[in-house]
Amino acid sequence: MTGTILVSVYVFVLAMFVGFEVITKVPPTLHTPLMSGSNAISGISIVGALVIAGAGHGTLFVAIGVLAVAMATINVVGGFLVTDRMLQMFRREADSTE
Amino acid sequence: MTGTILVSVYVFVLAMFVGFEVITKVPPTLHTPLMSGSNAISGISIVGALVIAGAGHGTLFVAIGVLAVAMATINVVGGFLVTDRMLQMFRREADSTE
Amino acid sequence: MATRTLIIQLLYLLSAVVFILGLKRLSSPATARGGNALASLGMLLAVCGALLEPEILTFQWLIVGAVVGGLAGSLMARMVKMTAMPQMVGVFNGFGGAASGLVAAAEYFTYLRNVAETSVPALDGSISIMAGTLIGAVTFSGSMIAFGKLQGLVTEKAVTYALQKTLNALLFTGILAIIVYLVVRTPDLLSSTGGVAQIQVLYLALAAAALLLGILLVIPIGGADMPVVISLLNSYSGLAAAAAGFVLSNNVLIISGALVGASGLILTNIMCKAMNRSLANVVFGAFGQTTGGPVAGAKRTMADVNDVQADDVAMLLAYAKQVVVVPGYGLAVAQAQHKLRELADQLGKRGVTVKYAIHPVAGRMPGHMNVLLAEANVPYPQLYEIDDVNPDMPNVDACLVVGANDVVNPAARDDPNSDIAGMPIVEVDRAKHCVVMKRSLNPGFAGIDNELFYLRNTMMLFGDAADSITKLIEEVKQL
Amino acid sequence: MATRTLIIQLLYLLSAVVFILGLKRLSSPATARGGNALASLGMLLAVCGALLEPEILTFQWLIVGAVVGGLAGSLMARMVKMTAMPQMVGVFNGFGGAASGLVAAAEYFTYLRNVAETSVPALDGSISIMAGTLIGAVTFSGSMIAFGKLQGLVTEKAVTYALQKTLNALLFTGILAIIVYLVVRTPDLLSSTGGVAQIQVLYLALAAAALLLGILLVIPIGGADMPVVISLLNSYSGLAAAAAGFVLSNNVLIISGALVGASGLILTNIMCKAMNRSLANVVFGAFGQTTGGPVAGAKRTMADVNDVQADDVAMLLAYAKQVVVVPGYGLAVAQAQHKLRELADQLGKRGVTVKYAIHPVAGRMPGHMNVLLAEANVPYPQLYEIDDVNPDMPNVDACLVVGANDVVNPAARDDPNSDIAGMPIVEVDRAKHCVVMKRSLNPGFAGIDNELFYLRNTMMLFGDAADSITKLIEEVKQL
Ligand SMILES: NC(=O)c1ccc[n+]([C@@H]2O[C@H](COP(=O)([O-])OP(=O)(O)OC[C@H]3O[C@@H](n4cnc5c(N)ncnc54)[C@H](OP(=O)(O)O)[C@@H]3O)[C@@H](O)[C@H]2O)c1
Ligand SMILES: NC(=O)c1ccc[n+]([C@@H]2O[C@H](COP(=O)([O-])OP(=O)(O)OC[C@H]3O[C@@H](n4cnc5c(N)ncnc54)[C@H](OP(=O)(O)O)[C@@H]3O)[C@@H](O)[C@H]2O)c1
Repeated sequence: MTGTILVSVYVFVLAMFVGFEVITKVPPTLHTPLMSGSNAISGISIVGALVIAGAGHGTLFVAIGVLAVAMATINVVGGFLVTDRMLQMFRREADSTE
Repeated sequence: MTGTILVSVYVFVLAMFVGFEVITKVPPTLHTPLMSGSNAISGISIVGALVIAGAGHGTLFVAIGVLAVAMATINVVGGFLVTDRMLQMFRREADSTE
Repeated sequence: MATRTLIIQLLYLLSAVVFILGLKRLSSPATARGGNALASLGMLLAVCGALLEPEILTFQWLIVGAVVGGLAGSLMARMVKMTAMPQMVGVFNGFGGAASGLVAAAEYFTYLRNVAETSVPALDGSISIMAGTLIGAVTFSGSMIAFGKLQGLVTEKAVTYALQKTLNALLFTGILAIIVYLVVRTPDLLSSTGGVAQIQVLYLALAAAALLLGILLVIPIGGADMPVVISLLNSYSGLAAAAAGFVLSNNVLIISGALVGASGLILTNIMCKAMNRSLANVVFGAFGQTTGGPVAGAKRTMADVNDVQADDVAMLLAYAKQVVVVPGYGLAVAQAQHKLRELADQLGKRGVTVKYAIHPVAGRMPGHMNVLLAEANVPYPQLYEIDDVNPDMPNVDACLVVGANDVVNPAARDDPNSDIAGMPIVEVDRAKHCVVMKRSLNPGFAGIDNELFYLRNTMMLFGDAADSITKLIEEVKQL
Repeated sequence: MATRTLIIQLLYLLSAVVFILGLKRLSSPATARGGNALASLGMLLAVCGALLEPEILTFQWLIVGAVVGGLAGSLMARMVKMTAMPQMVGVFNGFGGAASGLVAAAEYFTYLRNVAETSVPALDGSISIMAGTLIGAVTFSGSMIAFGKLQGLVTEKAVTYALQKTLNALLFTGILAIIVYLVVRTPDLLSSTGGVAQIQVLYLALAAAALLLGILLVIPIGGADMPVVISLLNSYSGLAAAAAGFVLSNNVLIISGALVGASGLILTNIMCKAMNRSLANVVFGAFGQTTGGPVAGAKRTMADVNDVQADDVAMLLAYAKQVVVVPGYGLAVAQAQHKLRELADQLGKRGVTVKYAIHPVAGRMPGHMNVLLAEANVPYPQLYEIDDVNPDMPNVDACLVVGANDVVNPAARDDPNSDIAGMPIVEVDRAKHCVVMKRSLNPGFAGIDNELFYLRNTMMLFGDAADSITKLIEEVKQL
């Protein structure tokens, strides 16, 4: 257990570094899309939620699971769509200047 | 075993990302120091070497270990010193302009 | 290791990599959309991985959840107006945090349930669970309050009361106490009769307390600071996901959680810098609890302002050499970005150089104005940062302030006691002339009065920005 | 898990973090030295972690190794001349690779030895071992050859022979065959009598073949390309360390290995771009196997050049408005950087604006010239990139080419058949006057003749750069 936790820490720390390096390169223009985009990514907990909802450990768990899945999905789907809606504008912009 | 290898892969991939992000930020001026500096870091295998040399699994292993330790140490010590020698100049430079 | 597990792991790894690549592409407007698509692909990969997990026995329920969530999410995304973007992000955020929290909870209950078979988890195992629950719950309730405030469901004012901080501190200590107790005593409790029940009660208490904490933490923060709070909560939701990852020792959760955590922190930081406030000050400062705020001198009235009509302004603009447009939140409210562009084009035709000065915190989210103007296809090169325009303000013939207020408030520069003292501003008051378009003399988001409106070289063009600009276009065409 | 293991792990984690922070600081000259110090601290932490490892029973031997290595390393580092930097890095590199390879080997033998107790390793376990051995060995022998070439112990020419590539390909396939065989058959072999012996033989064969491969891969590469090769080998040594990390499933090895691997690849890439060559072309192109190279037109002699004396040049420089200095490898050989700066100062006193044009691949390593000039305390702002100086070359009164050759060879721009065709150059031939300081008409590293020396507006000032510059300083002082 501790072993895996330690590894998880490594992964976490490295990912944090990657995050900082990558995000700091994002220009202010794109901060709003970045905010909603990364927000969508935080819906990743859907992975855990799906497993719980599917494990069928009884009503309580299914209930929790379904709720979690629903909420995570809202976060994911909504987040990515909203972001795309915003970026669409930029995209058009980019084309029109190209 | 496979589990740990998989995790290692994660760590490796993430570290690669970190590396690319960080290194691409280094200006040409500092490429030579960067080269020798990162080279010194590659002497990290000294960690493995030390363990082997110390485990005392018999002459063969001690021999291999000591050789490995010596070589790795040359890489590490030499690398960092050379880099420092180079950067010293920059440093002085920096001061003189400050 | 079974090939199935291998496939799952590879899918997860791949999705993590794809997330990173997606975020990298977000660094340029040209590639950003592709980056977002890539990120969603990453999510798809992760989901596929999850669906392959052997634990999943029945699909009907998770399909229900996914369908419901999917529909709700896409509806919300389609409906939301650009002005409501911060709230929307807030809501999504809260849901993400909640999901992570629920995952942690479920894990804990599963463990308690088949504690018979399973061995007692190592210390840190349950720690991650507690952390996940705490962060998840705080993110959820906090985001909901933030949403309420921005939507006007909850008062935008900073609600403060005696001993507020003390109360929060106490609550937090209580939460920590429960966590420590649970982590340390669980093993013994399990072996004791009725121990499980006690544990469950305690755990639920923990969750409830965390939810309360989220509310109490956000309630005292003024509406103007909400965007900051939301982006902070955004990073929390990332950390919550990461915590869930620790619980399931699932790397893709950890990685994407960390990525979100990092991005949230960075954005929060940027916003605070742009408002020249420390994060601590934003979170605990109870900034903007007063509606009026200290007004320099006696309360001014309409009588003191130089209230002009569209034709005068049109004249001024049409014959100016250089015009700097300063858009603000009002532009978003009026949805006048397209009209504004049209006006700029008109002026351009007449040989006027039009620049847009984009204040980092103009609007309600970082880059809010950029999004708006991009929507109206305003070419990039015309957008300038504050430092690029302020220096030669004196040579600017006319500044056109469209629904901006705080970001052009000279008090930030001149009045050290002002709420927004030290926040960088677009120094429109230093231009030859300055036209301010807004509907009234009401204060902006910071809720403080603005000296600018009463300056000699300032003209106020009252009315909804959209209408005013339409009029201006007509007038300019006439000339 | 024992607290001891925990401490070790934390030390490793910390060291990894410190390495990254160190590299981050390398991105600015002001913080670079601190960054290097930080990185060495990281190494110290890692070593402490290793020393705590329970496997270590006796310290005497590893102390011996460390002391010997430490002394040797510090001596080499103190002795090396700036001009010999590339070879030095090459040597260190090779040793690093060798160490990683030896670690892998030791692991393999340990496993074979106590195979009785241990279970047969999973497929990938032994794969990492083989990979480590292969990369380590190639890095070692390759680096040694590279060193030899740069040091002149081995011919700098690109040694080519019939079927070269075929041979290498065969050798490589052979190596792969052995690896596959060992990985797949080890289990059975172990249970068969004399199997272990057979395995050991095969493994040693593998190592030998890998060493040979390293030699054969570098031998056919010309001296001018060595720096590229070294930086490529640098990234290999990183990968070797990472492989060792996989073997020991030790994260700090993996992380730092990956960091080095990445940096090596990036630098290699940059150099190739600067020489306008593909990596494949560098590695397999056997570039520079001919000493002379195609000479534009009939072989020119001293008779065709405009050979001048120091006083003429001094005159030209002293009364010029703008002088661009183009340093090259020769400056490093002559160690004339301090004198050069003195000359520049003299000219500066007389109101001449002196710029240094730094070609990305001038010298023998990326940034080589920057290091040299920094050593002579030349202020940053005076250093310019090619693209900054080339545009207004025609307005430059005099270009002073100090020991540079290939980087100012017009053939790269004009002669599509030239070996260096397409490589960006400092277009000194477009300046009003151009003074070239070198000892002869001998070609530079690329081994090709240089039209520049025979142009009408080019003056050749023959002799060692140090001497010539000393003379120039005297003359300028006279004026
Ligand atoms: N961007 C961010 O990331 C961020 C983050 C946190 C906080 N904030 C805060 O948000 C504020 C942004 O400043 P800002 O100047 O952009 O906006 P503001 O200070 O909130 O002022 C907006 C002004 O627009 C006017 N307005 C509203 N609707 C209008 C309409 N339909 N037509 C014309 N005018 C209209 C309002 O005046 P009337 O009511 O009289 O029309 C209001 O005074 C700052 O205080 C900043 O600190 C921003
Ligand atoms: N920088 C890198 O990273 C890198 C990497 C790979 C390859 N390279 C290659 O290295 C070359 C660099 O070009 P470069 O123009 O800097 O150097 P170069 O082309 O090698 O020419 C150096 C010149 O300096 C002269 N020289 C040598 N010793 C001298 C002394 N003591 N005093 C005066 N002159 C002296 C030599 O001519 P005499 O013998 O007549 O004096 C020689 O022609 C390019 O071909 C580049 O592709 C560089």
